[in-house]
Amino acid sequence: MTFIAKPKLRHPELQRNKHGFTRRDYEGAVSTLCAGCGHDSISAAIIQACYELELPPHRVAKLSGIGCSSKTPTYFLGNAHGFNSVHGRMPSVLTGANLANRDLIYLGVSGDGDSASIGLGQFAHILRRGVNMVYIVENNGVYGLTKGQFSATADRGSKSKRGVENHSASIDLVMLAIELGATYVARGFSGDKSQLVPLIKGAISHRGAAFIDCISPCIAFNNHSGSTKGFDYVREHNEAVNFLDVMTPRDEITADYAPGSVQEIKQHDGTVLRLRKISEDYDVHDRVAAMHYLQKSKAAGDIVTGVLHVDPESPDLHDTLGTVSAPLNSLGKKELCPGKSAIDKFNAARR
Amino acid sequence: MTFIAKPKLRHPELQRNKHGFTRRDYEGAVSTLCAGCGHDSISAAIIQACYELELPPHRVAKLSGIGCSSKTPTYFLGNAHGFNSVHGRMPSVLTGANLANRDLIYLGVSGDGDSASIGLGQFAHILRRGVNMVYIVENNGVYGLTKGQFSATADRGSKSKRGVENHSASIDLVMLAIELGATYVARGFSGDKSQLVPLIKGAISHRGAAFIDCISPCIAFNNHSGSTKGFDYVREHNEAVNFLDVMTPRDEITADYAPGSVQEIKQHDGTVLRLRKISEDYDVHDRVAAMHYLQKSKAAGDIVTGVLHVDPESPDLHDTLGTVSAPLNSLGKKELCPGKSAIDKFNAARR
Amino acid sequence: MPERKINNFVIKFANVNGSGSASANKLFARSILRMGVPVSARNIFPSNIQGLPTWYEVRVSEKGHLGSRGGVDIMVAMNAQSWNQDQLDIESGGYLIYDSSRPVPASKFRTDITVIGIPITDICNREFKDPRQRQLFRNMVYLGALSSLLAIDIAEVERLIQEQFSSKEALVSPNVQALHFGMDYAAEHFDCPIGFRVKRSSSVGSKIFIDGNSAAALGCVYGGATVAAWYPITPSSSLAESYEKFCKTYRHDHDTGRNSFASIQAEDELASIGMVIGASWNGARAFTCTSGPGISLMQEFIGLAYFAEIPAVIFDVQRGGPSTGMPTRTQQSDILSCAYASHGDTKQILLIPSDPKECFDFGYQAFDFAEKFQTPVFVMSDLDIGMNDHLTDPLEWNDEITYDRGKILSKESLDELAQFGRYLDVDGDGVPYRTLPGTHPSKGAFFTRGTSRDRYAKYSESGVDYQDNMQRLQRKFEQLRTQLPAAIIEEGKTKASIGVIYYGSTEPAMKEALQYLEEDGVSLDSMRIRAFPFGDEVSEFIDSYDRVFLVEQNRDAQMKSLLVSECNVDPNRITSILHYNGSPITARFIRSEITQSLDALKPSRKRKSISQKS
Amino acid sequence: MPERKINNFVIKFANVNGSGSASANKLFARSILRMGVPVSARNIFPSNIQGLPTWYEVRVSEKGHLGSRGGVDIMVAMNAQSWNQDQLDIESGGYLIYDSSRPVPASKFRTDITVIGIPITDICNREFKDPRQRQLFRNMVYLGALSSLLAIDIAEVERLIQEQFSSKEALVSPNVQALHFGMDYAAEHFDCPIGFRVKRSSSVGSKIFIDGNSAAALGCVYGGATVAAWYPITPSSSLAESYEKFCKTYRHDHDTGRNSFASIQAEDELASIGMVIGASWNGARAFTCTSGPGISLMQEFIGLAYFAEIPAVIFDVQRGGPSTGMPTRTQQSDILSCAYASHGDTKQILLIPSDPKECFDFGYQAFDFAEKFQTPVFVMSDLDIGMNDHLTDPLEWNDEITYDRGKILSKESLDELAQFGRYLDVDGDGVPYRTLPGTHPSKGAFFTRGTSRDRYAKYSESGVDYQDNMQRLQRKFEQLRTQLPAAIIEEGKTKASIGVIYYGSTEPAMKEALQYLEEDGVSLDSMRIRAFPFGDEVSEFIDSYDRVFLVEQNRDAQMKSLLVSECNVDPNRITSILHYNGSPITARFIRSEITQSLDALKPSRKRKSISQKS
Ligand SMILES: Cc1ncc(C[n+]2csc(CCOP(=O)(O)OP(=O)(O)O)c2C)c(N)n1
Ligand SMILES: Cc1ncc(C[n+]2csc(CCOP(=O)(O)OP(=O)(O)O)c2C)c(N)n1
Ligand code: SF4
Ligand code: SF4
Ligand SMILES: [Mg+2]
Ligand SMILES: [Mg+2]
Repeated sequence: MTFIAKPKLRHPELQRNKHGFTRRDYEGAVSTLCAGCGHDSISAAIIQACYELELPPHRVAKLSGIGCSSKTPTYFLGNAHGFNSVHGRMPSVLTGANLANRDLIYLGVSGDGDSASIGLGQFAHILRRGVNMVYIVENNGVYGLTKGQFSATADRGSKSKRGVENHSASIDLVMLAIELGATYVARGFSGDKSQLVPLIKGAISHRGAAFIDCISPCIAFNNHSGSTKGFDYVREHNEAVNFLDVMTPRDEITADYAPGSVQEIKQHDGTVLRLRKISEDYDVHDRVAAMHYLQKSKAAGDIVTGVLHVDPESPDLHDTLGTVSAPLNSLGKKELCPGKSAIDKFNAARR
Repeated sequence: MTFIAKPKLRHPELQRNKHGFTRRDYEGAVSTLCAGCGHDSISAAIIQACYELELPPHRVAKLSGIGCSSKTPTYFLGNAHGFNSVHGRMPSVLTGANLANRDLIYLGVSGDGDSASIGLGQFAHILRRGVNMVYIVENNGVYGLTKGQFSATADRGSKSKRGVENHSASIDLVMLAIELGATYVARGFSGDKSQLVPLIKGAISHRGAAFIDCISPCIAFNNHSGSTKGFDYVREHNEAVNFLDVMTPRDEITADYAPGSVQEIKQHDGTVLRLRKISEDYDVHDRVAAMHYLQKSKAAGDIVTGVLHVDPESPDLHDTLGTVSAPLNSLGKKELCPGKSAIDKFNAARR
Repeated sequence: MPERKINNFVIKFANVNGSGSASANKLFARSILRMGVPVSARNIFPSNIQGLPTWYEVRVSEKGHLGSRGGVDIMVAMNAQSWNQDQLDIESGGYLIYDSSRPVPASKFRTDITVIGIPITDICNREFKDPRQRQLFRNMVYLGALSSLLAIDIAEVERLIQEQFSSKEALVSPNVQALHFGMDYAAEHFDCPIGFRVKRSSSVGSKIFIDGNSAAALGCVYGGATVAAWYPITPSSSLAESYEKFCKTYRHDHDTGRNSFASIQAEDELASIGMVIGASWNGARAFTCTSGPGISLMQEFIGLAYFAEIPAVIFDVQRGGPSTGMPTRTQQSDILSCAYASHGDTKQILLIPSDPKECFDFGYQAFDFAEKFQTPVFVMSDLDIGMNDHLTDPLEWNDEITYDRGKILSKESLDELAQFGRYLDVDGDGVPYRTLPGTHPSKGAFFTRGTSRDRYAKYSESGVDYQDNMQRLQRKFEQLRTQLPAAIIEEGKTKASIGVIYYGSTEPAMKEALQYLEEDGVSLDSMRIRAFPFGDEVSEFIDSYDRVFLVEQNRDAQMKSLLVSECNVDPNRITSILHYNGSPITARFIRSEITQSLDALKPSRKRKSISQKS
Repeated sequence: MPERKINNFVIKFANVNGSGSASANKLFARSILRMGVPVSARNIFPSNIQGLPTWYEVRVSEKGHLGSRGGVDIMVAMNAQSWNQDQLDIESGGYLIYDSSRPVPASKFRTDITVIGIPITDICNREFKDPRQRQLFRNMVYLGALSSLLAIDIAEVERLIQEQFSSKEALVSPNVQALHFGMDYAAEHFDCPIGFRVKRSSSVGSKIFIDGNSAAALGCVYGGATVAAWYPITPSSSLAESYEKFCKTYRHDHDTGRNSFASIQAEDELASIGMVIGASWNGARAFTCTSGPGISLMQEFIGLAYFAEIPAVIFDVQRGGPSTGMPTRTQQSDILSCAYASHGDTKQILLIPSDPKECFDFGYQAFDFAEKFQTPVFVMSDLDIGMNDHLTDPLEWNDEITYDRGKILSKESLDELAQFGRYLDVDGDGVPYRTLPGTHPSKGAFFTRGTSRDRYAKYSESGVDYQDNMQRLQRKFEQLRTQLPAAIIEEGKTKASIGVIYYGSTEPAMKEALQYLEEDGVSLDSMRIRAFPFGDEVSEFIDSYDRVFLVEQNRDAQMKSLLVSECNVDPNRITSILHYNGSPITARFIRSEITQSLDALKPSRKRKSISQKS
């Protein structure tokens, strides 16, 4: 944590994007996390992604649960409304918010304790409902804020800072997300911003339930040897399956690639995800094959990163509910209330 | 429901097993479920399995949540203690019970609403902890007791009795169970008792977290055309991958099979699971391959049944906790209380 | 024949659940209503789907006494399982109507009642081929027989059948046929009508016959609720299901095929209240409905909504507690767990309707209160009101009514504002201003949280900030209590020195009891509490009497606890009348308890648990 | 120099959290204890891991006043972030001790205090190479300086360092070195000792220095708890962690490597209470520990345990509510949500310890009560007791103590029994007999459920069965209340007409306040409540005084609510003294509130929310 406030003055030459915002407009309050915490890098990546996509910051709603990770929405997009809800229950709050106004961009931030332990049920159900959002788990394998207990994503056999071994099977959120029906699933690493920023951009441009499992080492409690979520360990075992470029409709598409080495996925909003393959036999479209690949790699000890599954065509929750295109929160008595004549008929039918 | 009580008199020739129990000793109260409900067949299969294994009925503890399915423990093993807990929370109660006395046999019965909706988190965590038990979900794709709402295992696209279509992704409990680390996973069908009884016997003889997803049609609310959990539909799409014989240590092993067509798995207690393969390329040991097979079959619309995964060697929760071999609930003050001398030392160290 | 048997009796149908009797029984009740005679009907059903005993009790009351009366005059005993007990329940001089197809030895019948056998099964087997029809039409046969026996106008029944099957025309004539088989058999074999009977009247007036859950659901539609999130639980599921049904009528655009509502069956109650909070935070009117176990599960989230000041509407259709308790029985036992829901210092708004009409009214008003005061609002219904059809005043709506969205700042007002502080008490009423996400590019954004914070919604661990906020919340509740529905006070015929307080579904029984007591020479003034926190009229009422009774349908006198601790009332001045066996309270019970108590009660200072009556 | 500065002052350390100051500060407190002088120490920490301000407040009090005093005599200001406020907090005439390595202009210092600069960073940079050491030993340097300034016997500090690093011998000498650098610097540059100072005494006696959570955890070990299921939450996690630590010492068989305990970090609070219920149902003694949010989440399960009569021990280490509230601050605000936990008519046992000693006592006794009465038992600790080290009487254990497992039938007793009925009131005390799973091949099995049932545990929807059961539960609670720890009543020096009631962590502040009030000429009798439901002594106490104060650390006077509704006390006779800003209540506050109130209070009948003081 740096407690000296950033200078308030804007650099006159800070570049402005089409909405007139500079990069600073995407920032938030000063972080109070530990210096070097992986979570801060994710906040920076979110800022970068939103800036590059030129989103109007106030059209984003940031929601989270409880934990160090869940504190981070205060540290980016200061002009967006935020909601630090209760432990493990961000998904339901986000679902409700999304129902009320389908026109905002929903960004859910959570931790591995928040999502894989107390919140596992809500995690599962928001994905299977296809809520249009980006759901990021800042995954450090421990409970940071309560001082370093194992979380459910800690690998079996990994050791705590005090040397205690974890015996329970670990929960692999990426596998669950694909199994449960998430339509954009990726894994990133807070230590690799160049990979992470496009993953977030891709998630934002996706319509439907987008999930990113972002390994994010906890400097204070889970960065020792014996941990499988520390910087060194993750760097060593990181196996990226592809590299993502996100091209919005107005980007010019220039680069030329050898046939087969690139997969292009057109998203609902016209954005194109261009995946440069690193692993030849990985196909993000084929859910079954992707899961198989992930399982094999996991068994071999690799941490697979990149875009892991995309289905750009699935309906989102509003589609399946058939809600009107205007946000529900914009409707007034005129649109909603059947009025006196209807009630008279209603009464008549009940005599 | 048949409200005429069964005759109380015992047939003099009823066979007795080694503990002196007849089949009737494994029965329970008269069922109050709808006539023809799949759940009643599962109760019958449980009775049969326990009888065949010659378990002392009172050494079983039956636990459940809330729902028609969760009522069934009243209808079998009348001499065993039962616990109808609260909705979706049977797993934690069972875990606690298991911790208190490792020597009983724990049988958890639940429904798809109970386990896949409100109870999904507890379902996941009891499996990953490796609690030694049999966990049966009586899966009918609906909430029976509250009158026919979709549950989270209802398939996407399937139709309710009133014709409404389900839009959310369905939760596949078998896939989740394997993914989460259950060490015995099977799927049965209440309409096929000859398959189900050995599946239950295998589960009971397994040490560790054994899970059975048992499709169990709801006559009242989910047996119409358009349902994918009705008797006809399941019969049509049922694809068994193997047939199980459970041989306890005292059974003589006789039959002879062509090499490769049979897989024998020795369980911790000496029981042998003999799997006669129906699908050649299904290997219950290979977790990753099994999941892949299941996913492919599911995508093809098949309902795969049989023993789907077994790992007979995994430690159970008591192993990982290193608890003493005597049940914790049998320890008294002598074993548990450090006594006065220890407290005097304790005080001294805090001055 | 004594006049008191005309339009004044209780008939009970003993059936097997899942056998299709419900709709025939409802036809019975409605046909009497169509004759202008008030009825109340109560379904007594097991927590089971098929095969167990279920009862439908209809009270016919020219005087409009609509509470449960207790006792049965005519038992239609269609269930062998409950036969013995059913026969015992008949009051002396009453009637037993049964299916005489299988002979029953005379010794099996009580001798102080009249026994009427109709060979229902035989008739059906003779007249119908299809086994399902043989089963279903048994209900129509006894309905036909009853019209003869009780002098119900068969034309009314036929009309109702026609209306009911308007979309399945083919079903009308076999139903009517079955009806006539029963009617004719009874007319031929018995002296019709019997003692108890129905006589056309005009006492129903413009009243309608509706269950509280439907009425509440319509209230949600009228109140502009666009988001419903719920989890099935008896007795509240039908509220959510009715909301969906009404929305399909009133909120579905047939041209575009689009809906101006969203109803989500959540994965559990924690998720449903979470969704409601998320939607309300984002400016939609949202509600959930549940019962006791759900209320327990929602506690953490309710505390968040109280503390972060987010509107939320929660219908608690109360059932018998604690725990899973008696899921199909009625009680008023969630008062404390709602009023003080969640850990820490909290206080919640309760609205307590007494009938379906008020379920509708409080249903739509709840959204105004929730948004105006930015806090959860509970509508405390119960199984008796919610799941039974009641004769109630017609629902009223006035097109002048507008939605009071409370203090929400628009983009324009934000533009004009020098500085926005989410938790500033600008107006001195404790109610701060809020903004909705996405409103303004640079002003009004804030962070909502369940932790302590300063007036600008910035995280703060300062005790001063915390206390400042907690005191503002206290001020908010202090001022809002006078804006909630006031208690309704009614005076007895003569100047009374005794008051009686009651609430919710106790109303019809209470009103009837007051009338009896008046007849006994005991005049009481009464007050029906309709909301918590209490308005001033509540403590003023208590102050005005030497002795006050408080009638509740729970064991622990929960409303009394609230009253004594919130109104600084001496608990010794309040005598509890407690009914909590799961059946609706009756006028008989209240009358007898009050009478006994007046005889015996002296002001004393005994422990509550001893002095309470049950 | 006034005598009152010797062994009588408050020193506060302002640090950055995560900087390793905690152990140095604790050494400071313990070295004074070793000199025989009572201290109390309180950690004021943020809900954060590293970089934010944290304080450690030590009160040195020869007289043994161990409550928070308020005000600071000596501030050790090691944190630039909080520098300004820290300096403001010093009482006039006090001292500021700071790191003078970076020059601070004289204008930045208050003039009514003494400023002592120690170039701590410079010393460390000069003396140590390793950057981590340079950082860590800063704390030892100021500790050394303080020993000179306050006349603390350096030998005591050194001994403590030696004991602390007994297993890491290499660390001893650099720590001692750093200590001496500070000591020498201060001795050379300042007139030592300063006004406030420590003088060897014998006031500590046999007392020990321990936090409530450790003591409670040891209570669980002594009480025979074999199953712990918990979920991390401040301020309760250290209770579970201590239990595990103690079990590794006392319950681990070094030969077999096996443990006679099982501690599970559950996936959430619903699971932890579920595991406790499952384990207790199956005959193990089991507990969980949590704080407010966990209590809210456990409500449904607690109702099950109440209704199905399953023992369960729950430690609620209370923190500031509502919602996530002030997670690192103290409060007594879960009283109502525990006492009436869950929907429906419920009532729960609360044990309310006031210090670590009682955490230990109630810790082990809770298991007896839970098993004897077959119901949940809450131990209502709080952050102040639980997480701070307190000087407390030595823990006591008597080897004659046996575990009271309550009415559990063995196989032998079942053999003799004609008929077992799980919910039969055989002894007339409302407490039924239970059996454990697996006990007997043919007798004693029953079905545990949260639904209504008959006396033989058979499912029943009969109102009679239900009511019978609910009344038995009521009897059980009526009789058990006299068996819980009785309130402790102490009389003032002169016959008092005023009583004061308090509970829990308020004790040290209350005792000190009583002494001051006595000095002011106001003699009060006091009662410390230790359990709910209340024994007869509680209402008798209230009856005996013209006026009664009730001191609580919450906004809504929650204990008063309990008292008035459970003891039928006129609320107007009780004046609430409420402190709820998250810091521990002080004697100063209580004294001033009582004094003001006695001046102003007239018996009135105002609404509680207005008449309450804060
Ligand atoms: C109901 C509830 N239980 C427990 C807590 C305490 N708590 C706060 S944060 C946290 C764990 C957070 O872990 P994780 O989500 O992994 O976040 P991290 O701090 O590691 O980023 C817990 C258990 C709480 N706030 N609420
Ligand atoms: C907390 C809570 N919420 C809701 C209910 C109501 N409820 C009872 S059973 C049930 C669903 C049961 O469905 P399932 O588990 O699939 O069992 P089935 O009846 O289909 O066998 C629900 C929602 C409850 N008892 N408790
Ligand atoms: S404790 Fe861990 S997760 Fe929390 S801020 Fe520090 S490094 Fe990050
Ligand atoms: S409702 Fe369905 S699940 Fe329940 S008993 Fe009837 S058939 Fe079985
Ligand atoms: Mg984490
Ligand atoms: Mg089901």
